Amino acid sequence: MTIFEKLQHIDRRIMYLLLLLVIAWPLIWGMDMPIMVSPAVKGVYNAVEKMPKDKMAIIIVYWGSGTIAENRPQVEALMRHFMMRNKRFAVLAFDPQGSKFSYDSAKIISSELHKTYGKDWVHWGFRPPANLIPLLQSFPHDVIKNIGTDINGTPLGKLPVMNGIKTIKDIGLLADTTSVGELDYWIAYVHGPYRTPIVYGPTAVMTADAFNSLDAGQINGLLPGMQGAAAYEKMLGRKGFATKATGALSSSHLLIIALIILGNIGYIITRRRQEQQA
Amino acid sequence: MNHATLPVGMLILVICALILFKIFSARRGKSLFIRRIPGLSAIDEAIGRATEMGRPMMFSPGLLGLGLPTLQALSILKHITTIAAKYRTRIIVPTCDSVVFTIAEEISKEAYTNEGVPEQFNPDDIRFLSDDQFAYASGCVGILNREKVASSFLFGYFYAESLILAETGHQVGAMQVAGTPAITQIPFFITAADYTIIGDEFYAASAYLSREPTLLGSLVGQDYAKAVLVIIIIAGIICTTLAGFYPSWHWLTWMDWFKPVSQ
Amino acid sequence: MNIFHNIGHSFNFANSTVANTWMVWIAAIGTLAIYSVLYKENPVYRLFEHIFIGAASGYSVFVTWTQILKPMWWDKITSGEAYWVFALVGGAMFYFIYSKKHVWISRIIFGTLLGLVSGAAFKGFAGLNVDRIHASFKPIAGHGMPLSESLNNLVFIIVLLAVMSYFFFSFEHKNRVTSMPPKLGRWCLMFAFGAMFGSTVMARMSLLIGRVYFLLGEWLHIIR
Amino acid sequence: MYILATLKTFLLKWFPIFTHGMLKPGAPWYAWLGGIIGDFLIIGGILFLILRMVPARYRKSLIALLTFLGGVPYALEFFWPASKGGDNFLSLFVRQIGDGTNVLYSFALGLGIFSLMRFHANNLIRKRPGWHNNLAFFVAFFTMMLAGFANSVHHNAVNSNVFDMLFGGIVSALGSTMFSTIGFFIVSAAYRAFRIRSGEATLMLAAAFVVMLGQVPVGAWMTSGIPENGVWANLRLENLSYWILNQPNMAAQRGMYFGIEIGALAMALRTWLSLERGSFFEKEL
Repeated sequence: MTIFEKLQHIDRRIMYLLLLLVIAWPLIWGMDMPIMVSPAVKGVYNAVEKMPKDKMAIIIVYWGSGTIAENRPQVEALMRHFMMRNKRFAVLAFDPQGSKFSYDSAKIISSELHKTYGKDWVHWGFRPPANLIPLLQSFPHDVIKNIGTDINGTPLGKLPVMNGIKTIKDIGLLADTTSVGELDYWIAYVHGPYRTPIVYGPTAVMTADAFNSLDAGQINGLLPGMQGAAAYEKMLGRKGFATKATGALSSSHLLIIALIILGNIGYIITRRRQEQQA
Repeated sequence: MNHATLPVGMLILVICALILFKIFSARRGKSLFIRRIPGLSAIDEAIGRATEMGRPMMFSPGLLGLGLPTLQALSILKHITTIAAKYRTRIIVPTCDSVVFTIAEEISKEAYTNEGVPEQFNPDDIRFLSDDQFAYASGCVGILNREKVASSFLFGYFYAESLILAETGHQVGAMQVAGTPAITQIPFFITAADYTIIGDEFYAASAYLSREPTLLGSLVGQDYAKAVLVIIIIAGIICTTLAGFYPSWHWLTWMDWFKPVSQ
Repeated sequence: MNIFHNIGHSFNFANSTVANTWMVWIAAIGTLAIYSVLYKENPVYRLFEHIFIGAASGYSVFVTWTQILKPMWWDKITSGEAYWVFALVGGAMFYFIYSKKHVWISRIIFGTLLGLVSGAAFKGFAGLNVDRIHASFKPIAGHGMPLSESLNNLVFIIVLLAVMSYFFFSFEHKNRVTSMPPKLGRWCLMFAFGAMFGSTVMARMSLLIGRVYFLLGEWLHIIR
Repeated sequence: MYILATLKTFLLKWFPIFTHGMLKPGAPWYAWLGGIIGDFLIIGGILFLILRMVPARYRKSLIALLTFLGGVPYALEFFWPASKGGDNFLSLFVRQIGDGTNVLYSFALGLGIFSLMRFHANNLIRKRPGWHNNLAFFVAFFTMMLAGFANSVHHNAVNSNVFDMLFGGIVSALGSTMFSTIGFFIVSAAYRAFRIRSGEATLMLAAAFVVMLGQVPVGAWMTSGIPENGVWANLRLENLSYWILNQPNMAAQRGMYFGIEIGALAMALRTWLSLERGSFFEKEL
């Protein structure tokens, strides 16, 4: 078997091992890849910047371990941005795992930036997805009463972070990070009637649909999957997991492309030789 | 759209009428032409291959519960099991829905009974694996590997697991014929399976395989219905273009019949 | 004593950190076991495949009861809507498939379900297609319409019609003229399939990165 | 509406023999269970006796009739014009049928679980090779199920942590692992299939190539020399990829959908009217 024939039949296990390597390498050691900041990501950044300080933001967490690599960096970048600008935020989870992940992330970032739980930020905990629509209908009128307690069971009224937050008018921004795609509900129940700005963090597969909402002005910005989070991290000037993971994303794509090219080189040369022999 | 508006209702009724008309005219014995569909012709070849090799086949009816794509998949299953029973070739059917599982079991039982070998039917070959998407996929991967499957048929509605099933099938060297109405999964079948049935060739399958007049008639009726859609679309394109130049031509508003109603 | 105390501590599931450590370890071993099938089917994969199927099925029994049967059936009966007993009668009819003599009774319920599925198809058809038909009415030209939009619409229309022509089954594509559109349609299809494939890669790689992150970060703490 | 209400009152009054009058909301669960089983046996028994009397030659027609009747409410609800609220007289009824179907379908889960149990029990009892896997199946099944019920019936720290541990460690972790194997498979599938063997394969390759590059920052970087505005900007990889996905790809998908949906409608029509003679069940009843 010539080398060109071999190029056409690379063992899949070698390819799998290569894939693992090109993914693990940037994650562990980092890899500098050019990151482009699209207008959609700038929209998210500007929306956070523009939010008045006397209002509060809500970060929706509707994802679990399956899409953690895509959604968690989005949430972490958002949290970091809010804390850097001394703006208050609350996290509301519709996935039990996502609730835990986002709480852990927030605790780490908050200790890094010397913020206090209950004063600068709050985690409202997990609510079953079945409650989404009743909650959407009720909480705009009285946030503290309808949300009730935070993740630790403390009544919200007792937390200083909730001072002055009564109705949806006191909510300055909604950031929806999701692997489910329930954005339409937030648009219908919150953005539609109350004009609360929304920024959106979907997974990569859902991004194409989301551009429609962006065009229509229903959302102010969009973080397309992991890449969006990486661009956001770039704007914040702090390279986090998404920046590394985007390296992995790029390198894995490049690996596929390289393998396809190799296979075709082998194919073309072998065929040409066969033609010459014949 | 929760309720038919008059034009939409008419459109659907016309489509149904065309299909029914063709079904009944075919039943009266009108002969009908159907072009060749290579993927479907390959089914018999795949069954033959498994028979020659003396190894089993696998048929996955997709991930959907009892729905229209699954009904079509089950009628393809019926064709395949009938031949399999004739040649005494084992066919393993992993399912992920109890109701679909039960119907698949009935179909297989009947196929063996009709061939006069009811004792050959092995209830363990029609399996309910799990209604969890990836538990189902992991079970199928296990079956493909352990049973040394010679031919694998993937017909039905598939989601992301399509590539897991097709690529594993390829790795164990099975000959694969696949078809699904889930358009975004077709590329994965094309890259990993030997023959792929594209788009609504899937719904043409039972007509093509059984050559039953009812089904053939229906297929021809579907062609007429598609022709109606093509005519509507071409007319719509001409009219929107005209409306751009002559806004005062009000009769062009017929296009609004199909305007999305907010609800 | 100390050892026993430590063992006792590591099984102290009242502490969520302990339970979490267990979860990460179980998940990590399971993840490696599932990946091992990429090399070759093996006994470890087989074991975890069975555990997975078992646990997923056990979970689905639990979910079926707590999310469907309890709220939609049991709670309704016990709050006075006793006619829901009929649902149990209907459900029991499924089980007649195991009776040789009365198997036809199970078909009553299958038949009814098939009827429900097909009756709902009209609404399904309208809901999916009417908007699409309307969205396909794209003007080729107009006052002040930029050339790029005209070209885009033209491409859209040609591809749409060519693809539809490919799926006409009862016409033989005999001569050059009639065989052109279906052939073009098939090319368009292949091009679209390539695009779909390419656009899915990123989502799948993200998932894989998530898993690798779990192994290296949450389990081994090599990365954060 | 009036007819439905009357029917409901009638049923409530006469049919559930044990529950009527004897059981009130708030009675203990075992009393309800007894009542339900009693009712079930009586109603089911009567129905069974009636069905047994149906002569064999009418059975097929009866099933065809029920198939048709099963579809009527849905079809009628769709074609009947809606009143102001967007509903018509059947909308509520159809939603109730939806709930009922859900419940009915859930009862069928037992069939699947029974098949699973039978398969694994057979292997286990006969000690076929690999029987310990079948044992693992049973252990996993019952552990997960019991952990779920324990947590929902008696919610405390231990139960909730154990449930989270099992769900997160097994069901969710193995699920996302299995999901992520697609990442590996997509590489080997692309490598093998994307060869310039034929015109079709080359087209597929070209589209995949552009879209793949256009999705990652590297692609954007490769063509970042092209100005961001003007005609040439269309050649920037991210724009090209966006265009491919939104123009030719969308058009091709729509063309396919029209055909598929008409195929599905025809399938529904044939099933509804029982035109497909013996497509599923051929055997004489």
